[in-house]
Amino acid sequence: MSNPPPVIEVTDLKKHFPIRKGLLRRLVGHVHAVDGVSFSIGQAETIAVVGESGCGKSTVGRTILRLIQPTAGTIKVNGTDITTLSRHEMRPYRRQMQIVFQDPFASLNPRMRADDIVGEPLMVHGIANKKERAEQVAELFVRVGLRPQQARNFPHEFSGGQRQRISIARALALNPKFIVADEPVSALDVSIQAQVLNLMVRLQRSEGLSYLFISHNLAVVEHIAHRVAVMYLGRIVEFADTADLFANPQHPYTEALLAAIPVPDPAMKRTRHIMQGDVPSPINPPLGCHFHPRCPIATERCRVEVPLLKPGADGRMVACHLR
Amino acid sequence: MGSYLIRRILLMLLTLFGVSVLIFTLLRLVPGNIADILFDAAGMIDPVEKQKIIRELGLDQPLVVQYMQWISGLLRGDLGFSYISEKPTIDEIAPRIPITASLAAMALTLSVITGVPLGVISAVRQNTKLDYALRVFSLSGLSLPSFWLGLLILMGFVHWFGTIPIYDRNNTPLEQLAFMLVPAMAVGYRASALIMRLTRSSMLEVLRQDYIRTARSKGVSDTGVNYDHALRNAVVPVITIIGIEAAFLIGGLIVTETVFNIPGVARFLVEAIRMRDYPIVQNLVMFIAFSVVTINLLVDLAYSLIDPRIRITD
Amino acid sequence: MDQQVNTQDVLKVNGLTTYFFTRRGVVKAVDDVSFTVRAGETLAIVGESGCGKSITALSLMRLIPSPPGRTIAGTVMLDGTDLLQLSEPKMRQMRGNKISMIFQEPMTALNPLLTIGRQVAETLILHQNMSRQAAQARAVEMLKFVKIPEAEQRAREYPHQLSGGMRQRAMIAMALACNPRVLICDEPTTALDVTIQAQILELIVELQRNFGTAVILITHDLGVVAETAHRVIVMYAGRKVEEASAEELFHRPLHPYMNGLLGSIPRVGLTKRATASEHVALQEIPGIVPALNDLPIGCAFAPRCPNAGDKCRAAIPPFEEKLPGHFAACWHSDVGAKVPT
Amino acid sequence: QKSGGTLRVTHRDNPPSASIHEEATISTVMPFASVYNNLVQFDLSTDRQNRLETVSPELATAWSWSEDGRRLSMKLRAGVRWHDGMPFTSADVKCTWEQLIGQRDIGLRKNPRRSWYFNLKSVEASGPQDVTFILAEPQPSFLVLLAGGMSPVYPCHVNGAQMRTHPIGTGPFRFGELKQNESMRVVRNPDYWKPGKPFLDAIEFTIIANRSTSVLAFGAGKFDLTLTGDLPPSMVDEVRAQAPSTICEVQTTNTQANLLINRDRPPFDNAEIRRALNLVIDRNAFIEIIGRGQFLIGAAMMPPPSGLWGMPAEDLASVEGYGTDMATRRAQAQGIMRKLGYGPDKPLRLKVSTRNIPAYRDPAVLLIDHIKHAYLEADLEPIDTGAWYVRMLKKDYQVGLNVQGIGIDDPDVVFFENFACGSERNYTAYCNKDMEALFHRQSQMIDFAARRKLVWEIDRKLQEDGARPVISHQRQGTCWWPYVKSIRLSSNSIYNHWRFEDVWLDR
Amino acid sequence: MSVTVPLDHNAELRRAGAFAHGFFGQARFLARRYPLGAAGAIILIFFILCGIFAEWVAPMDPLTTNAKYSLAAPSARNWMGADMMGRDEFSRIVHGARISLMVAISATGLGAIFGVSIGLASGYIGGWFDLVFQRVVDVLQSLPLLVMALVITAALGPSLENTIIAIALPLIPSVSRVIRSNTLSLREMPFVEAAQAAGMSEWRIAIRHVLPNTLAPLIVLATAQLGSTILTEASLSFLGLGVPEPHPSWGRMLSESAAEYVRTAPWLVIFPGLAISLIVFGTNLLGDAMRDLLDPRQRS
Ligand SMILES: Nc1ncnc2c1ncn2[C@@H]1O[C@H](COP(=O)(O)OP(=O)(O)OP(=O)(O)O)[C@@H](O)[C@H]1O
Ligand SMILES: Nc1ncnc2c1ncn2[C@@H]1O[C@H](COP(=O)(O)OP(=O)(O)OP(=O)(O)O)[C@@H](O)[C@H]1O
Ligand SMILES: [Mg+2]
Ligand SMILES: [Mg+2]
Repeated sequence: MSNPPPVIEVTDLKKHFPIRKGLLRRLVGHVHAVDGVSFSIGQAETIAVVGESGCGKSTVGRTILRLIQPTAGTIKVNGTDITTLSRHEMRPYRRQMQIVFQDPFASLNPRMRADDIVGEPLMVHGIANKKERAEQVAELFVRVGLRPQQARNFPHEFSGGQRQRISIARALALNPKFIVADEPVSALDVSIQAQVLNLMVRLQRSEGLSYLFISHNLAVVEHIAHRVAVMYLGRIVEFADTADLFANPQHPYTEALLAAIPVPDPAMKRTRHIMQGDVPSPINPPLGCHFHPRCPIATERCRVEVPLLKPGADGRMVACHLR
Repeated sequence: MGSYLIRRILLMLLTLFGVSVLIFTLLRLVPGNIADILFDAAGMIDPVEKQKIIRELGLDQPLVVQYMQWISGLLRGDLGFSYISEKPTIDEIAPRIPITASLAAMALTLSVITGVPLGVISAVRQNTKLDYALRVFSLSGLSLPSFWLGLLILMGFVHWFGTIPIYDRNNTPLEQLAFMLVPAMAVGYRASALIMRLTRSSMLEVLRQDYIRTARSKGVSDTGVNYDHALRNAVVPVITIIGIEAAFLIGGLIVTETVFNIPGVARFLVEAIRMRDYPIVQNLVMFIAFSVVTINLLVDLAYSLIDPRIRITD
Repeated sequence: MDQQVNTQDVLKVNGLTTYFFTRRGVVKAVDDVSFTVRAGETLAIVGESGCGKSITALSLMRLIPSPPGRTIAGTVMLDGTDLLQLSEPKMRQMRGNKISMIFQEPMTALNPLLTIGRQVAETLILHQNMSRQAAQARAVEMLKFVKIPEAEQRAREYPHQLSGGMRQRAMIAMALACNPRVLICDEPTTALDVTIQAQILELIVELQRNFGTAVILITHDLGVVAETAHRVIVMYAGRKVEEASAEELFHRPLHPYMNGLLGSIPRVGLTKRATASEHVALQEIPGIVPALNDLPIGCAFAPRCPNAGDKCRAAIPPFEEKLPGHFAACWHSDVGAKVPT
Repeated sequence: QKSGGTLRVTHRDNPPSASIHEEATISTVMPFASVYNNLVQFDLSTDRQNRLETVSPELATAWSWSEDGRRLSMKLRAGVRWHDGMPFTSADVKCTWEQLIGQRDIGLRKNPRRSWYFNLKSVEASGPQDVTFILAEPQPSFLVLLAGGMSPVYPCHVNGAQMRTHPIGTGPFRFGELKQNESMRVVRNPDYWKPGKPFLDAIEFTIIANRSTSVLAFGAGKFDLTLTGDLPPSMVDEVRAQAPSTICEVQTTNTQANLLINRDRPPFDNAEIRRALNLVIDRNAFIEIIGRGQFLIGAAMMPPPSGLWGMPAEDLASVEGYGTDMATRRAQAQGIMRKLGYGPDKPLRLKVSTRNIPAYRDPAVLLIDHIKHAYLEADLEPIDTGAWYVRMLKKDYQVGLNVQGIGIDDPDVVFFENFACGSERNYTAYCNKDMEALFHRQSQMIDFAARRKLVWEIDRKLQEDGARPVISHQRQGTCWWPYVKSIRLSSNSIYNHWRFEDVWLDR
Repeated sequence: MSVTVPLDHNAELRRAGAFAHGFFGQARFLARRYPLGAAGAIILIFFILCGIFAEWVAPMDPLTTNAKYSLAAPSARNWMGADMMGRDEFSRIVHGARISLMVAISATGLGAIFGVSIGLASGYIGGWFDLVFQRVVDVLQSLPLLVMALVITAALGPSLENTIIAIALPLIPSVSRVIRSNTLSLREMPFVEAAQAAGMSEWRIAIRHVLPNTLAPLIVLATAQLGSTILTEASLSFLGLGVPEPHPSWGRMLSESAAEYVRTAPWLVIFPGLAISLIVFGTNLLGDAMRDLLDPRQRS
């Protein structure tokens, strides 16, 4: 991954949402949704982002796509900085990056037909005429495992898994190099989930796609990701190869997270160490290490000093004073 | 809370400023002016006299100056003089306000005490005969033009009692109240219907909520579910409608005061518009707008009392 | 009756059938479902979304929205009383008292305008004839019981002031306030974060141990099932297709649906791959769940089943004991009975 | 006769002010006439028709004309006091009429009857009780003008603004209060110079804008008397149906519906089209529909027998457009229009403008329907009251339908107000020097019969000129309950008898 | 609720509308499901047909006066009597349907078009545009609708077009408020974000993705407004503004001049009032059903 520039490179990305209150929309504070995140994604690589609800996973994805404007940091696509490109300048890059959302119901316009949904990106980018477009759409349908006969149906006539396939087909329409998959299977049934995951893996192999795979399902993450970033309150606390992370978590939060996953095998029933307490609010995150109020091994230092994400043994990155 | 109020009040002032500009401009767009109307009654026009009057009333000044004069007067509490009666505007408006206000209050009270319970009953008995009957009743209230309803009521009075209620300032307060009841019902019917409809749909909406199912799963009786759990939640949106309806009522009162010949501000406003009596119209409109925004503020405050989710802090 | 309690079944459901009569036809949401729960036991109901798990639970509580729903057959014996035959007021005395329920969405399942304390106390007032003060005090105790910190303070707060985990705890406090015989948990953790989910599950297990309550746990997370359930029933398209103890089921699923399900879930630590970049494809169950208003004639799973034959497409397989204590409804259960690897 | 009680009267709208000299509407005259006195007034006890012969003393006890008929000297009543206690003198009379002819400004804003006094040169006060009107030419009708209800004497020491809002007079009632759009009230003047009068304690006028409400209220006994001349014949029927015992009189109100035709602008600069328009109007339909058969057909002057000066019916019938045979008239009109190139398929489109109140709108609607027969397709343009007179004055209309009130049934009033060059109320700006000479001639004639003949002639010429075609003379009703005694109405005016000093309640 | 005899499935299904097929089948089912709404639709369709085919339905010309039939009582010739001018009341009411509906539909349509444009722009552009617009809406909403309409007609002068404008203008804020809040929530929808991710212009997103999804609430709102527009027109006409003579507007027919015949010619008061009430009643019934049908939150 050294020679060609990474498909996506994010450096010190920050996104602080202003909180406005009242009728005069006065600024009363910020949600520190993403608070200094750096990573890169290589060709045909899947990076997973895991973490609890509200820790900023989706925000990272959206910011990379410039669907929301980052507060600070840079985003590079194939080595080009796109952080400050105008809407117009963004257009060519839009074709390289796409997104698939969690909610298969809300992510398709209920008033458009499936083929229009899939074909629309082609149209707005002026790719192909009407006839070619129809062909391409049909091909996309086949590629994601949908029957082209259903092309004229409305989204509500599809099942959740099929809808997710339409979403993927739409994302693939522009032949992107990189897809942000924001919890693409969380809303799906287990039996359907496998279909979608397999499809994603297949596509990655055949098209060399890179994924930013956002999820809170660690099992799925382990299955699909090459590397995993564990986020907590807007920061990456641990970043490692999947196998390493699952085999030997370094950060206490990662440990707790892994411990909390129920394993679908009664034979493996174990006494778990369950982390207590709630996730703090990202509006006023705890000082120092964000995790210290819930951390079983926190020390005085954790309360005051922000631990940096530093490379540890075997190239893993951990943000903990103690590990 | 304090600073919230201050901000709300600032916003109210902004709105009122907008209203003042709007009404001032609209009125100046109206063809014809007070001088012509004054002459009209005499059926003659004397250009020299007309100029004199226009000058006397300051209507020859540039509009901006006129506007500034009005607003600065308003801020000093000086509402100017009616063009028609030449009496201070305040003396013309002030005595009429209690009449309209009490009529509106009465109509609103009537509509709330009928609308809310009927709405609840209609929702609880959804799709029964009773529900259909109540819905037809409420939709009728929204469909009958209030002036027609007023006329029919008057016809009924003549037919059955051989008399009609006439507003008389010399009545005792009790008689006055009794008199007001009829027009209050005529306008209140519409408001009642609206409130009932809203209560019904709000109630139905609430009854579908998960927490209602939770209550049922605890073994709460239907009555408990309906009145203890649902109604409380259902009235929240109804309160807004009461605020909005208060503004609407003034519209209804214009025709009702005309039909029942009640010397309130609503009818007075129409007369004043007709007569281009700008000082009256402008100040009265400002008063109405002021009442409406104040009511809205009160509604919002009431909201926060009823619904703990709405916090009025900082 | 009292002696039966500990040794015998608390809740016996037999032939429960609930249909929805809709514009699209009869939705057979729950079709001839039978099961038993013993005191102190956790029975899990698993199955795909829309297969009738919640409706089964609501049928037990007699809270089916009607119209369009109707429970048209079956018995629900709670300590020897058929709930389905009770008058509505009698049934009300059961709800929240002998049988209570926790719902999926802790965000919406609490009345936003009432304090937590009051909502917990309400159950006590309704069923235990407590005075308001006594109930309030007991409610605070219950909140402490479910490990809500600063319970006195929280009792006076409104639902929106609590986090999701706290709310679910409050729900549990409410459901357990009268020490019911049966507690139905309808996906109690799905809406929660993993770490919180673990806390809640642990809490339920712990309370069950203390109270000896029979728990019906509805979920589609097989991990949760594996960690908490004693026995499991698997539902598919409104019908029960398999029932066994948890160990048995995970070890030797007999129904091809369950078999496929186990094969299709990625598991932490079990994913095998040659290199970091090479995935082993998950086992897929092709197709989708049939619509409940338009079920195939035979086995509902037949269209997706790799083993399906003509018989499967012609007749609904009987639900029978294939191995000791292991029931399934499949014409080919011998084929399905291989351990997934 | 009994004293005491409050007379309750219905009223239709807000009087523009309480100052009679500044207004020309019954809305002001009826409620406030009782506050004032005139110099002279019409006596109704001998004759229901207001005319020179019935003029009788009020504040002037006696009067005499000079030899040349150019000086009218009057002896004023002594010991009369204004309501504020000031004595009434000849200075007040001088003041009032000097204001009316523009020689003095006591703060009146409007002077609608300026044209009445075209002939008054000055007023002399030779002593506190002696006053002389000096005229340019002899004018027998001058006394008639002074006797009208719209000629009260104003106090010289009170300014216009007060007269509009809180008038001071010498009359039997004092101003009580005026609540805009609500009510007016006058109360007994205990120091009235006519001993023993008035009988009533107070009179209260309640404004009820909706006429049906007001009729219902009157019929229900909430009121004793209706605003005079306010009830159209249809409403009188209504009252009679509701309360058969009430007394209702329908009288000529001295208001006429007439057409303002803009002869300076196409298409009505063409005299032929004006003729066609005049021919096709079915005056009888107006009488029948709007007047419920009670309105009168006439020319500019009020027709007999109510009126004194109107043409006899047979004379009138010979004026073009007054013939009874509608079919022929329509054929004639269609012939004219065809010749000009119009027809059923090519109608002439135009606008009929009128004031946006029912009394104007109803006849206008009828008019539009009638003129369709002459291929004139008209739209109605209702003009807001505030803009109506200005539009007329600017001649910004094609055809206007106007309803015009005339204060006194007298040719001087009618001719000089409406047809004299430069008069403010001459909306059509009709200006014919020859006719104007005739107006002056009739005004100076002492002999009644000869004068009336000349008036008829003038009237016929005005109609034939199409100066302002008259459609109908209105008659409207006044109703009161039988226990209201001594209400007397004249046959040719609604304005002149509202002193209320003789009225009493028999309850 | 307790288990009883086996159910007759077909009867239950028929009740639920399972056998409603085709347009008429569906219509029949909807009519049975929403009997009040169906009644409303029938009333409204009836009046619309009256308005469209007024020339054929009405036995007489509504403008032709006739002294002979002035204030004629209902009879074989004049089914609903005749007004003072001798014009046939029934014919006038039939033609009045056209005027009333024209005013109501155009005003609602106009209000909806502007309301939607402004609401969409405000919700979509946000920022200062939204802020300014919100304040303008505050201003417009702090005055009663009728007062606004009165001042506007007074300013513009009475005519058919001006009446429409005067009624449409005060409608704009309420429409745009609904559309705005809808737009705001739609803007957050993933499918809008997906469109943005595909590089679509904001314009296209607003028109293709947001607008069509605001249609349902708009239809609900517009049907609900239709009735109140008719009433506003009637009130304006009653107060002497509004649609001018000789157009047979119901409100004006009821207004001052007709109101004078409460006793002698009550049919002049009763029939136009009935017509107004009935048509507004119809639109309200329909509006309610529309809301039930289109607004999923209201569905039971
Ligand atoms: N547009 C926004 N305005 C303000 N705050 C926002 C906005 N979008 C997200 N946030 C806040 O930013 C934080 C991070 O949100 P984000 O959606 O990235 O979390 P997430 O990790 O994806 O959570 P989940 O697992 O629930 O999807 C949250 O606290 C959220 O409330
Ligand atoms: N009110 C209703 N009207 C019609 N059908 C209904 C209704 N409620 C539920 N159903 C149907 O009943 C079936 C069973 O629903 P249920 O809620 O029991 O599913 P579930 O197994 O709990 O699914 P999930 O895992 O999504 O909660 C579904 O197919 C659903 O479509
Ligand atoms: Mg997210
Ligand atoms: Mg469920």
